[in-house]
This record gives sequence, C-alpha cells and structure tokens, in this order.
Amino acid sequence: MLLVPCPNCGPRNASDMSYGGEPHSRPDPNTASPEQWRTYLYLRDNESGWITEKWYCSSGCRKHFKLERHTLTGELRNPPLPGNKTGGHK
Amino acid sequence: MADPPAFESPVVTIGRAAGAGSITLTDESATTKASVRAADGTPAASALGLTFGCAEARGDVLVARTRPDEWMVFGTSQAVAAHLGGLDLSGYASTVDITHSRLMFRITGLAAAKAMAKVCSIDFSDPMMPSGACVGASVAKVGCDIIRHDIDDVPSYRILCDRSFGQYLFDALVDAKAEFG
Amino acid sequence: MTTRLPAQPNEVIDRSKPLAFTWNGKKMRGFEGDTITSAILANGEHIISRSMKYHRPRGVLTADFWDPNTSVQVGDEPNVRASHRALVAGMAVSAQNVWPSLKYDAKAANGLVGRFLTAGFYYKTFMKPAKMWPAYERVLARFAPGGKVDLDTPHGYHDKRYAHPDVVVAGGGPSGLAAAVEAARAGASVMLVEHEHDLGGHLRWGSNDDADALAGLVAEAESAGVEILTNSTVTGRYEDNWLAIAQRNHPIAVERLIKARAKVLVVAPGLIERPYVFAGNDLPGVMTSGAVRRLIAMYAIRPGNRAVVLTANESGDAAIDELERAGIEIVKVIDARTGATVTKASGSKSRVKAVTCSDGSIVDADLLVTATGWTAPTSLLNMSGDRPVYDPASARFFADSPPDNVLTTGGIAGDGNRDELISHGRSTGRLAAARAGVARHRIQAATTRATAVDGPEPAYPDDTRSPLGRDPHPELFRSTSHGMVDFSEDISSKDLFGAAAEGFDSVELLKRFTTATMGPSQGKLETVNTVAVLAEARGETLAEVGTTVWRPPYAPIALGALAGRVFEPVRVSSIQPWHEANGSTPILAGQWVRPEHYGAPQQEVRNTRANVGITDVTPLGKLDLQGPDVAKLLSQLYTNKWMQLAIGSVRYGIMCAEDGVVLDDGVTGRLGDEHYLMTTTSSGAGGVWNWIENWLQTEHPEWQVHVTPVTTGLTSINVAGPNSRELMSRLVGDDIDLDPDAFKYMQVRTGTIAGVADCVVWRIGFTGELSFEIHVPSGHGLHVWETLLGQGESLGVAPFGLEAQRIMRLEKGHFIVGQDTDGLSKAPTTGMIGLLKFDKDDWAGKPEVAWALEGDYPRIVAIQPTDPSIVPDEACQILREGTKDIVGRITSSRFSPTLDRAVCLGQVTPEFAGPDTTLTVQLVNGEQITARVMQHHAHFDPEGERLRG
Amino acid sequence: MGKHKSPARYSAAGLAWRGLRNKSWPRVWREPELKSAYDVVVIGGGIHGLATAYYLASNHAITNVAVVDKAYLGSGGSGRNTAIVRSNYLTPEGVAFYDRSLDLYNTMSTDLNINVMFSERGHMTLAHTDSALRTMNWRAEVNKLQGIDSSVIAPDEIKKLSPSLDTSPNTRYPILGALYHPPGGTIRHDAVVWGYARAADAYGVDLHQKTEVLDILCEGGAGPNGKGAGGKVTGVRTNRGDIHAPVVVNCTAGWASTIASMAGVRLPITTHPLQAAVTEPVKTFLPTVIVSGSLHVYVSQTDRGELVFGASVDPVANYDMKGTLEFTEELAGHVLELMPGLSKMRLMRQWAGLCDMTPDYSPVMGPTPVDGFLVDVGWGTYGFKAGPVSGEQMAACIAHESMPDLIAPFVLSRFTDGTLVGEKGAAAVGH
Ligand SMILES: Cc1cc2nc3c(=O)[nH]c(=O)nc-3n(C[C@H](O)[C@H](O)[C@H](O)COP(=O)(O)OP(=O)(O)OC[C@H]3O[C@@H](n4cnc5c(N)ncnc54)[C@H](O)[C@@H]3O)c2cc1C
Ligand SMILES: NC(=O)c1ccc[n+]([C@@H]2O[C@H](COP(=O)([O-])OP(=O)(O)OC[C@H]3O[C@@H](n4cnc5c(N)ncnc54)[C@H](O)[C@@H]3O)[C@@H](O)[C@H]2O)c1
Ligand SMILES: Cc1cc2nc3c(=O)[nH]c(=O)nc-3n(C[C@H](O)[C@H](O)[C@H](O)COP(=O)(O)O)c2cc1C
Ligand SMILES: [Zn+2]
Repeated sequence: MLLVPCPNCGPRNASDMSYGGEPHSRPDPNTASPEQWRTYLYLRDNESGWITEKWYCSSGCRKHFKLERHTLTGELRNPPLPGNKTGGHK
Repeated sequence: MADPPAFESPVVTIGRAAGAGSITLTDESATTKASVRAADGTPAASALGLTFGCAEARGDVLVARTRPDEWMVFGTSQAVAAHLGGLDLSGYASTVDITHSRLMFRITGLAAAKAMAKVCSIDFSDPMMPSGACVGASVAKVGCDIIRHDIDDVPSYRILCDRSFGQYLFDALVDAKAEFG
Repeated sequence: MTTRLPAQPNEVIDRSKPLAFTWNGKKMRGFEGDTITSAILANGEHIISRSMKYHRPRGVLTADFWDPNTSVQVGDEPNVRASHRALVAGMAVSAQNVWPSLKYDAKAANGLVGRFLTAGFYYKTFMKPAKMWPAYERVLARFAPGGKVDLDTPHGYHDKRYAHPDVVVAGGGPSGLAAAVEAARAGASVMLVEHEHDLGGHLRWGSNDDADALAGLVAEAESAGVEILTNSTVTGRYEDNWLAIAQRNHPIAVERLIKARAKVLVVAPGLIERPYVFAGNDLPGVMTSGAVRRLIAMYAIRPGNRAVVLTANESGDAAIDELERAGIEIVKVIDARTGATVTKASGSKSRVKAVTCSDGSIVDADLLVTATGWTAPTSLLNMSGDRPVYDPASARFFADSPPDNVLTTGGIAGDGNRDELISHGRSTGRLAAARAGVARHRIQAATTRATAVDGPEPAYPDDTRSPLGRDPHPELFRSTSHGMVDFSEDISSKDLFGAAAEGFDSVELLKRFTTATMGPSQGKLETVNTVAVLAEARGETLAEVGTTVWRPPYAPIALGALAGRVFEPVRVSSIQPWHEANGSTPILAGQWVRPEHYGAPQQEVRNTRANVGITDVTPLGKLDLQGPDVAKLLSQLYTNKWMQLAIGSVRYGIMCAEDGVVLDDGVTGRLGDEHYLMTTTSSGAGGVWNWIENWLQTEHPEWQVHVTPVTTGLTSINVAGPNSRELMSRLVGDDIDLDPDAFKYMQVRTGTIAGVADCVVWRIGFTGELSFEIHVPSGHGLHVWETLLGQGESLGVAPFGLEAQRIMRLEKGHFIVGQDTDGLSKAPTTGMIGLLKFDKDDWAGKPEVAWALEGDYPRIVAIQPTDPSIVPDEACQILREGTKDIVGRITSSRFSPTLDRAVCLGQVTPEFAGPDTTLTVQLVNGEQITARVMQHHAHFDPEGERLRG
Repeated sequence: MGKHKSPARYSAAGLAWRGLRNKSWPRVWREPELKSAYDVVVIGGGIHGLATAYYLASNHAITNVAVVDKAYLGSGGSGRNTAIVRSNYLTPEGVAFYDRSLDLYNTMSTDLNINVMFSERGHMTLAHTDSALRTMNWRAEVNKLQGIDSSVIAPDEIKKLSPSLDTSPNTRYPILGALYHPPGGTIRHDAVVWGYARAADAYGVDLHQKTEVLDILCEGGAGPNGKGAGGKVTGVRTNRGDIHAPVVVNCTAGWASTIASMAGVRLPITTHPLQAAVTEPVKTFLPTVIVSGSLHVYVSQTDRGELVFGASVDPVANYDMKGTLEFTEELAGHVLELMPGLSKMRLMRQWAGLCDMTPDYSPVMGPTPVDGFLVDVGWGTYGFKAGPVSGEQMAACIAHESMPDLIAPFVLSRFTDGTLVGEKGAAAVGH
C-alpha cells in the first residue's frame, strides 16, 4: 500500500485517504460553452508518467492536498521512505 | 417536568469481559466533549495552543488538537464550560458540543498497544505515539480519534467515534484484547 | 516395512512422542517433528499422488514446501503440502487426484494416449459438433487436480495485525539470522520470518559444526530481542515495503496475516534446488540432493537402498557423504562437472529401477539423486520492482537493482562458506539498521504528534558491504532426453519444444499456451528449466529469453487468513434496542440497521394518517454549519436561493453534481444568525460532507464556514399525523410555542422536549401529515421516544417503520434520490423546476441544468394503474403501445392503504409525461396493463392541506 | 475477398495424425517483415485490435493491415481478464451490442477453427439490498424486451443452481435474489486472442509483436506538428521505424490516452488497475459464474479447478500492474461472506491489468477530431466480451467510413453533446 505523505499528518497509508484524481480548473459557469464545461467534466490527460493529483486526508487531518506521483513507477516526488524507488510491472 | 434524564450510553458493556485481564476497556461516553474550530492566528487558536496531533491535561479538562484547525475538550460539563467560557471566538472560531455525537472508550494496560495493532494501522510505538499524542485513524474500519494519555505510566488510549458505531466498536475492541489475557 | 534409520545426530523428530494417523484409511504412526510425507515414507510407502494429466505415480522430489506432487487432503482441508505440514496426532490424510485409488488409477490410461495430449491439445479439438462441447467440458473438468472443498468447513479463528518494524528479514538461514542479529544489536526493531518450522535454513541438515553455529546464532537472535516468527512466510512485498506475512504458528489463530510496514526488507530466502530434465525424471525415487539430505538428517528416513548420484556441486557431494553415513549403497556417482550426465531413469510403474548414464552404462538403482543447480527465489525482489539478471557462469539469476530499502543476503546474493555467509548477513543487518534509522528519523520528524527527533537527519548510508562471491556452476538444465519440466502441470520439455515450434515462442506465450509454471509451485521449481528449454529451442541464451512475471503470494495463503476476522461496521440509532425488543423487522440500509416495520406496515400507515405515528429517522445525515458564510455555501450547493432564509425557518433544496445530475436533497434550517443545521439523505451523508469540504477547501477557501457532522449526535424522530400537535404539546417545554400561527409549516424551533434541553424541532414531513421532526441529543433519544409513546397512548400513537414511511411518501409523490432518479437524472427530471434559480450567480451543476432544460429530459410523473389492484413491480418498463420501444419505467410502486389502490412514480419521456396520458406498462410476467399519468406528483392531498394544518 | 491461405486445420484427427508421427504443428502466425506502409495500422494486439484486423480482412477484403503491439499478443487486458461473457446489460444500446458479441462467440470455435472453450454455464448477479434488487429487475425487464434470457430468481433457486452459496437470511449481506442469465459464461480468453491472430494472419494481416508506437504522425492539425483537431493522420512512428498509413486505429485500452495524446486528442478516460486472482485448484464445485456488485467480487471456477476472482478497479489512477494486498484481503472477506466453506482454500496468484474507465461505463468508438485516427477504447472492466462485435463494427466503420448503428451511441462526441450512455448500474462490478 502506498505510503502517502500528508503535509499535516506525515506519512499515512493510502487507505486513510480519499483519492481525488487530476485537478482541473472550473470554467466560469455563466460563460462556459458546452464544450468547455464538458472538457472540465470529462476529458482527462491521464498521463503515464509524473502527474499532480488531489488527495483528501479523510481519516487524518481532513485537509485536501496535492501530490506529485509517477503513475508508472509509483515514485513520489518526496517519498516518506528514503530509497523507495519502485519499479513495478509495467 | 421532572429532572433532566440521565445520559444513555450507546453500548452494553455487561457480560462482555471488558474489564477482564491485563487490559481494561471502559466506556466513558458520558464525558462532556466539545469541539472548537479555529483557524491559525485567531485568538481562540492561540489560547488553545498545542501542536496538531498533541494533547494535554489542563486542570480538570483534557485538551487535544485533533485537526490543524480543531481542538477537542473533555471533562465534566462544568469543567468544559468553564474552559470554553472565556474563549474569544472572534476572527472566526466556533464550538459544537459533541457529547452526544461522539462516544468515548478508554483502553488501558501494558499490552494495550498490541491490542490496538490488531484493529488500527497506526504505529503505536512510544516515539511515534507517545503519551500526549492524538491521531485520527480508522479502527476496525470505523473513523476514530485516538488520544494517548497514560495513567501512572500505564499506556492508555481514549478512542472516540460516531455514537452509532458504539456497540460494534466496543465488541471489536473486546475481541482484539482477548488474546492478551 | 519401515525405512526409519537409527537416530541421526541432528534429527528433528522426537522418538519419545509417537503420533497415530491414517493414510488413505490405513493406520500409521509417525513421530512428533515428522512432516506428513516423512511419516508416510517411514511407513514404507513412497507414492504420494498421481500426476495431473497422465496420472503417473509420483513421490517425494524435494521434500520441502515446494515438493510438487505431495499435496494431500487432510480432513476438510485440500491441497495440504505434505512435505511441509507437521504431522499431528489423529490426522486423516488421503491422496488427491486419484480414482479410484492411489494404486490402481483408472485415469492412468491417459498416459497411453499421452502423445496426443500435447500441451494445448484441447484448443485443437472438441470443436465439432459444437453442441457436444458442454459434454466434453464436463469430462475435462473431472480431471481438475487438487483436493476437495468441504462446503461446511467452519471459518476458523483467523486473525490479522499491523506491525511497523524497522527491519523485516525474510528467511531464517545463517545469513538471515545473522542479519537479524546485527540489525537488532544496532537498535532496530527486527522481525525475522522463517518459512520452515525451525530457524537455520540449510544448516539444519548440515554438519555438527553447522548445528553448533546455528545454535549460537539463534541464541544471539533471542538475546538481541529479535521477534522470531517460524512457520511463517513473507508472502508479498507491496508498495513502499508494505509486507504481507502469513503466520501459521500462532497459538490461537489458525493462520494470521501480519501487515508490516518495514523500513527495510532484507531478502534472505536462500536458494531452491532445481530438478533436472531427463526421461523418467518424475519416477518416484528420483530426488534432489536437498531432499535426500533433509530426509536423512532431519527425519531419519532411508530414501532408498541403491543410489546413483548425479552431482554438479557441493550439495551433491554432501549428499554422497550423507548417504554413505546412513549406510545406503552408492552404486554410481556421476560427476556432472566432468561433462557426464544421466540420460534416462527407467523403472516399474511405481519406482526407479535403473539409470542410464551418458557413458551408455545402465545401473540398477532405486534412488537417483540429482544436484544440478540452484534457482534463486527472486519473487520478493520482483515484487519490489527488480528485474533479476541471469549469470551464465553460476547458472542462476541475481538481483539487478532492487530499491535501496530492499537488501539481499545469503544464497540469493552469492556464494560462500558458512562464515562468509554469516559475515555477509551481519554486514547486511548493520546496513539495514542504518538505513532504517534514516527512515525512522524522517518519518518521526514529519509526524507532529511523535516525539521530537534528536539532532539532524543521519547521512544515508551507502552500501559498502563486500559482496559474496559467485561460484561457477555448469548450466545443467536438460539431458539429451525429454523429461518433465513442470511436475504439477505435467508439462515435458517435448511439449515446450512443440509449442515453441508452433509459434508460442516467447516465454509469456509459451507459459500461457502450455500452462508451464502456472501450477501450485508457481515456477519456483520450473521457471528456469522452462526458460532454458525455450532458449534451447530458439537457439538463444537464457538472458535473451527472459523470465515470466513473478507475482504474489510467495507461497499460497488461506482465504481465511486474508479475510481475517470480519470487520463490517454496523450503525444503530439510540432507539434500536427498543425496536429490537418490540418486534421490529430489521433491515440493513448501508451500514445502518433500521426497523423496516413492526409487523403490519399498511396498518402503520393507516394509524399515522388517522391518529399519530412516530418513526426513527436518525440515519438522516445531519451537518452542523456555522460561520458568516454559510448562506453562500448553501447557495453554491443547492439549486435554489438561501441568502434570505430567516432565522427559525427551514427550506428544502436539491443538490446537483457538476454534470447537473441530482446528488442529494434535504432540508436545512437556520437556527441562529450564523448557525444552520443541514439534513441529507441517509446514504448521502458522508458524500455530502466530503462534497462540502471540497468546495470549502479547494474552491472557496476564503469562506468562513465550519462543518461538523452530527448525524448520530441527534436522534431524529418524526411525529406525524393529525394528533401530532397534541402529542407534542404534552412533551415540549415552555420554550417552544406550538401554536399553528407561532410555529408554521417549514419553521424550526429549539427548546426542551421531555425534559431534554437543546432539541431541534422542525415542522416538515415526508408523510404529508401534520408533522414535527424532532432532533434530540442522542444520549436522551430513547427517553424521548419512550415518553412519546407513553404520553401518546390516549392519542393512538404507534411507531411506524421504513416501509410505512416509503408508502406515505409515495402517496405524497415525493421522489427518492437514487430510486426515482438515476445516474443520468439531471435536476429538471424531478419536476422541481421552480427550485432551479438561474438568476443566482453560481451553483454546482448550473450550466448542465440550464442546457438540460432546453432538451428532452425524462420526467418523473405520478402514475396510477387503471386496475387499482395491480401493483406493477418497481423497474417495470413503460412501452409505446404496440411496440417494444421503451419510453419509461416505474421507479416506485406500492399499494396505498389510504387510497386503496396502487400508486406509482415513474420516469417517462416528455411525450408521455402529460397529465392523463395513458401508459402501457409491461409487468414482470410479460402481461401488459394500462396506467394513467396523474395531474400532480401527490396521489393524496395534492394541496397539502393536512401538513399545513 | 482476401486470399485465404488455409492454415493447418485443427481437429481431433489432425491431433492423432501428428501425435502418431511425432510431427509438430506449423506456426500459428508468421513473423513478417515490417513494411513501410499499410492501408490500416491497428495499434494494440489485444482482442479488439486483432478482431478489427480480422474482420477488415474477412468481411471487407482489406488485408494490407498491420497490428502492432509493444509486447506480446494478448499482453494487455485481453491476456489477464477473468473471461466472463454475457449480454444482460442495462441500456437497450448496451444489450443490443453485447448480444451481437455473444452471437459471434457462440460460433467462434468453428468460425476460427480453434476451441475457445466457451462455457455457457450461466451467470448470476446477486442482490443483497433492495436497491440492488431493483436494478436487477430493471435489467431483467430491459433484457426480456430485447429477447435476452435474463430474469430475477429467488434465493431457493439460487441455492439449487449454486449450492456453495450461503443463501440463509441471517448473514451480514443476505442474498435477496439474483439476476440469472443462462447464456452467460466464461471463455478461454487466450484462445480467443490466438484464434483471431491466427485467422487474421492467414488472410495476410501482418502481426508485429514487440513493436511499440512512439508517436502518431499527423498533418494539418491545429496543434504542434500538425496534430489535433482538424488534422489528419499519416502514420505511426515505432521503435522499429515509421509506418505510413491513412488510417490508424487506437485499440490500446488501458494505454488509450497515451496513444490519443500522440495525435493531440484528449479522451474521457482514466486508467485504473483492475486485479484478479486464482486459488490453488480443487475439484470442481462451482457450476455458475457468481457476481456480487455490493460485495465487489466475482468468481468462477475453471475446468482446471482454480477459482478465478475479480473485484472492482483500484481507486487510484495507475499504469502500474503490481497489485495490492488490500485487494486480496477484501476479496477473501467477501468471498467468504458468500461461500463461508472456502476458508481453507488458498490464494495462489494475484495479478492486475489496466482498465480504461469512462464516466458512463460505456466505450468510446469511431472517429476523432483527427481524420483517419479512430478509437476503439474505454473498455473498462468489461471489454473482453465486446471484442468480437467491436472488431466487426469497427471494421465496417473503417471500410464504409461511417458509423454502424450498433456502435453509433458510443461516439466520442457524446462527451461534448452531453448524450452519455447510462451503463454504470450494470457495469460497475458487472463483468
Ligand atoms: C483483471 C481483469 C479482469 C477483467 N475481466 C473481464 C471480464 O470478465 N469480462 C470482460 O468482458 N472484460 C474483462 N476485463 C476487461 C478486458 O480485459 C478489456 O476490456 C479488454 O481485454 C480490452 O481489450 P483490448 O484489445 O482493447 O486491449 P488490451 O488487450 O489491453 O490490448 C491493448 C494492447 O495495446 C498494446 N499497447 C499499448 N500501448 C502501446 C504502444 N504504445 N504501442 C504498441 N502497442 C501498445 C498493449 O501492449 C496491449 O497488448 C477485465 C480486465 C482486467 C484487467
Ligand atoms: N547445501 C544445501 O543443501 C543448501 C541448500 C540451500 C542453500 N545452500 C547454500 O546456502 C547458502 C544460502 O544460505 P542462506 O542463509 O541464504 O539460505 P538458507 O537456504 O540456508 O535459508 C533460507 C531460509 O529462508 C526461508 N525462506 C525463503 N523464503 C522465505 C520467505 N518468503 N519468507 C520466510 N522465509 C523464507 C527458507 O525456508 C530457508 O529456511 C547458499 O550459498 C547456498 O548455496 C545450501
Ligand atoms: C482466466 C485466468 C486464469 C488464470 N489461471 C492461472 C493459473 O491457474 N495459474 C497461474 O499461475 N496463473 C493463472 N493466471 C494468471 C496468469 O499467470 C498471469 O498472472 C496473468 O495472465 C497476468 O500476467 P502477468 O502476471 O504475466 O502480468 C490466470 C489468468 C487468467 C486471466
Ligand atoms: Zn492528514
């Protein structure tokens, strides 16, 4: 299980958190075209590589925070365990 | 009408070996509990102090900073009222009485951490969770706040959760501690 | 006939403790310390099973956990590894995969047609006639290997626990033991996990010096405070050194799963001896050198009488010494280091009789020992992301670059004598402890609740261990003949050649086509030979061919252990004990247990409409909202307006997700200037809280709002019916004025009820009756409930359950989110168009709701079947008459006791939504009925006179 | 029609003949040279890519086709799925589509001359709550109208069909009923992949393994290098060189977004691992496929005796296929809820594959804003069963340059038009 570094609580099991996925900025609801609004709703970069993603520390501090994670290797930008590069089955 | 009725605990402890053996489990749900919410820099936050994740006894109340912007205060209703009475809520702070929404158990004994390790993934070793530490975590799949506050150097944890889970969680804790006699 | 040898110096059996057991119904005796197979062998039998496909007799090959053909049934437990499982008194052991018996197996005839049953044969036949495949399939399925599940097996006491050790050492051989000792001495908390019943690894069947060294290491480990787990396996290494450890020796649990977050994992699993591929290599009597040594040294078993030994290494040489010491005749030694080898073993159906050597000689023998090399159990390293590399000089795989928090030592890292192994283990232990120390420092420093760390973070230690050497070893995989490669799957080298020639010539395709390595030993014995055969077939090197993917678990783990004890939280209201004591039928709604009814829901409805009913609605989500910006938050969440809500008023609202789909609904009341109480649906409570925090933290951090969930802090009771005001008047204190003009519909008051202060009461109701919803501090919920019943006796009060509530809401035409709406229903579908306020600047889902209104959205309508007695099931489809075109569906339906007829809600396309439209509804039995769309959503009291009363 | 080189026919007689003469079978497919141009390049050697290529050749005589895969054929979801096949979906669009697939599966063994072991053993989706039961009823009613054999059955009948289930009312998650779908079952997934590959190869389609697409070549688009809306595709760049082609089809499931982004196209997809596991083999005792949405688990028993388990996708987006311990823990807990007698069975192997999840649990098929660049993606956790019909319809779409009716509801543009397909109820843990 991923050990997620919460900026408030320190490293916590991913099961203590809720995953929020890619952040995406919300267009102005009064001027957005259907295409812009639905881009916000549905379209995703879904990159294989480094991404920035949202987490919610639901059982710990209950704060939202962002994390940089590599979706292929599982690496974090600032891993709580030193020396924890992981390869994985790609 | 008559006197205000007595507090009804959500758990039946009788016949469940709660106190047997080297670990005791007690129901402290009737304790008055209050939550204070205040952002950094507000007078209330400065007055309540503490580092996030820490707790301490202050006179006859126990105060825990359970979230970066939340404190919990426990004690008798008078003591809690006295402690919060003078709090300056300006700059935006608020209080909610959570006596009825959160129940509280206390698990005490030399092997209490071992029993907790069967139901909770937090590291209960002394350096990571010393007396005077508190943490929000899942216990037997129920979201809880855990506050360690030892009695005479014997490890003791207070566990708070939503009242409705009371009996379920109590039984899970009785089962977890059974192994340790 | 017994094959037990006289006492051996380091034997693990206790001859003073005989144990009786049965083998295929036959009474036998073994000793404490025996495995099942050593006990069976001691009783003179040597066939343990029949092979999967050809039903060939099979015996002991490796005499350890990975022994491929020694799985047996023990009572209700299938697939017990008999060469690992300790014998217990009274065990009823039987052979698996035999029919009708181990000795006379009818399916052995498969062996005769073996040349047609080449790997993958089933893909090429049984296709015609197509109708016959099910029959063929049933026959094939009868060949499924393995034991039998007894469906009445009790769950057993399984268990789990978490652990946070600094260092976990997988493998308790000399190097693992040494690593554990040094790591513990350096101050680390250490768990040493050994798969076998005792520590020691290969030292357990070594010399007397080995035994002494072992005893010394064990004493060191104990005094250093290492937590030792024997008969336990590190079954998996997952992300961030999250380890699964199966503990099988727990005093009270059948099998316990330990989930350990290790700061450093030391992998010290030693090496697994590889079988050799040649004709007849699966005959009972062909064994690895390790098997022979274990059998003699640990269990005092005479593995045969006349032995041929094929040796390519020290282990083979040691086996020769061991056999000699045990007085077993060695008829021939073939030293593979000189290029000689075995070409064939032949014998009767049940045992080796002769061995053909590469020099052409044929020797009589009933035991053929092979020592042809090692397979590195790199599985845990693979799970750590490492891709081990093949070293042809030593003919095995080595770690390439595992992550820094995974270290290897011992045989998997290289070769050496005992002292060298121990010394490497020790330096590995020190390195592990030092690295774990940095991790501990970092984690502790990042955790505010933890004790403050001393000093700066220590430097991260480099790996300065002097590496173990690598002994040369001949690449010895297959002789000049074909033999078994996968003993559990019955796959021979010939099968593999055939499959490669057919084009299944990458290692992954070869595996899938032939099923090689897919059996219970999961490639521990077979992978390298499989790869070697493929390399031979392709004319490539092993490195070029590569291996398949190793996956968890390292060794199979019981479902019971993975499940552990079941934690399924259950929530109840404070009144639940009363419900249970008073004949309620419980129903599970999410995590909540609630009263569905108290025997007669229709009667509960009638009584509520005629007198007064009370119902426990505690699971309704409740959120305490405080702060100057609550109204802004509400405006953002709900589709309607909230800026002007007066203190003392409540309002109903619908929430949408950003795609305009209805997310939740409920009422929110304003209790004070900056204080509100929001209710949500029971199932929506958690989600709405998260939804709110998301808006507050990520979109509007400038808003000052504090949200506290108080769902269970307030016991909620709905008091409904014409007599409800009278009943309430008997309970409320002076602080609440019940006068209809003072306390109007859609208003909220706080005050005392039945002596309980701080109650919240609002005048709303789902039932359509005059009703009060009271929220009582839960520590007094039961008291208020009982007081209501006591005080209301003369008014005809009776409790009603969820079912009555559903009927009454349906009579009133209130939709339920998630039942009458679905994952595509946008707000307009609810018909609450008046609640959609487009002149508000922003609210969640606003653009989608606006666009939806312009289109052909489906409508929720009230529907009444023409025949009042027919209640169409929920989910019945509404069709365009005379066609199968679906134009809608019934979403809710009940028989209304109030109207004495069926009433429904449904979703229909706009074309069919107009009042008085006749609908065609198809019942579950296929019949069609007609029904009418009603003017109002409410079937009953559409003007709402009763609830305003 | 393309030139159909008859591959060595598979038959019992052939097996006997070769067995007697110790002769091995000819290669299943060629190892062709990589040409510099094809009429169509299909990216992804899973069931979708191979079926598309096969039907292009067999139904439309388009044989100058390459299928490229970065690894071995079937290395994606097609080689690691739990092989459950059924058509009892929720929406009429879904039902019609999957039913056609089932038809193709029914005749596949003879059509492709390889035994794909379609085991029509029946498929049961259990309901443990009222609302689940309501969804089952809904599906049953829609299914019946479309002529699909699918109905809701009561616990006693469930017990008869699958005696290992605990149907007593006193469990934590009592079984209230089940949607029973007799034509559903399992199939030997690898055989399907190999069957399409072998048959496509026989028509002259070139199968290129270990050929990774690194870029999509475009011109005329609004984005950099002529990519993006308004442009058109001219070929692909691979680790083995460039291939020119006017039509490029993205059949890469879990990797769909990575390929689409090479053409400057964004998709409504996130990639999540889905895990599966097998137990050690035991004598067969489980006759049907069992699915429980509330308990997030499904299980069937292979003819080899292992139980094959699956669950719902991992919550965290990932391209890594390691798998987690939590999956096995939850899985075991839930399996034992359903079948308490299995506590002594042992889990032998767990693995994971990647799933391309869409917001409405329906696929994305057909044209994209880049001319000649087509997608057949968004297959989530349910795309194996759709392989045959998708291949057939995508081939038609390419050959006729228009969207066939069966797949028209699944166009990419629905995510800008807002006309989503509501399969979530049937597919979330549907399989
Ligand atoms: C554990 C699991 C269980 C499942 N169970 C079921 C089930 O029971 N029933 C069901 O119907 N469905 C099931 N599914 C879903 C099903 O497996 C997939 O939807 C289906 O296999 C997708 O097939 P495909 O051909 O589109 O993609 P895949 O088979 O995934 O093929 C995609 C291919 O693209 C290749 N590729 C990727 N990137 C590149 C590149 N850059 N260049 C070249 N090639 C590339 C990959 O190597 C891969 O081979 C399951 C999935 C999983 C993971
Ligand atoms: N002569 C022999 O019979 C023989 C056998 C094996 C190894 N060796 C030699 O010994 C050296 C290896 O010594 P060592 O200390 O590395 O190995 P070892 O074989 O002495 O001990 C390794 C131990 O690890 C245990 N183990 C393996 N995987 C495990 C897991 N996942 N969880 C828990 N326990 C696990 C095994 O049961 C074994 O007891 C090598 O040089 C090798 O050549 C000799
Ligand atoms: C339906 C099905 C059944 C399987 N049965 C087995 C099995 O009996 N033994 C086994 O080792 N693996 C089995 N596997 C898993 C494969 O070995 C392999 O793990 C999976 O295809 C994923 O590939 P990978 O592990 O190479 O990544 C099975 C896979 C599927 C899809
Ligand atoms: Zn946190």
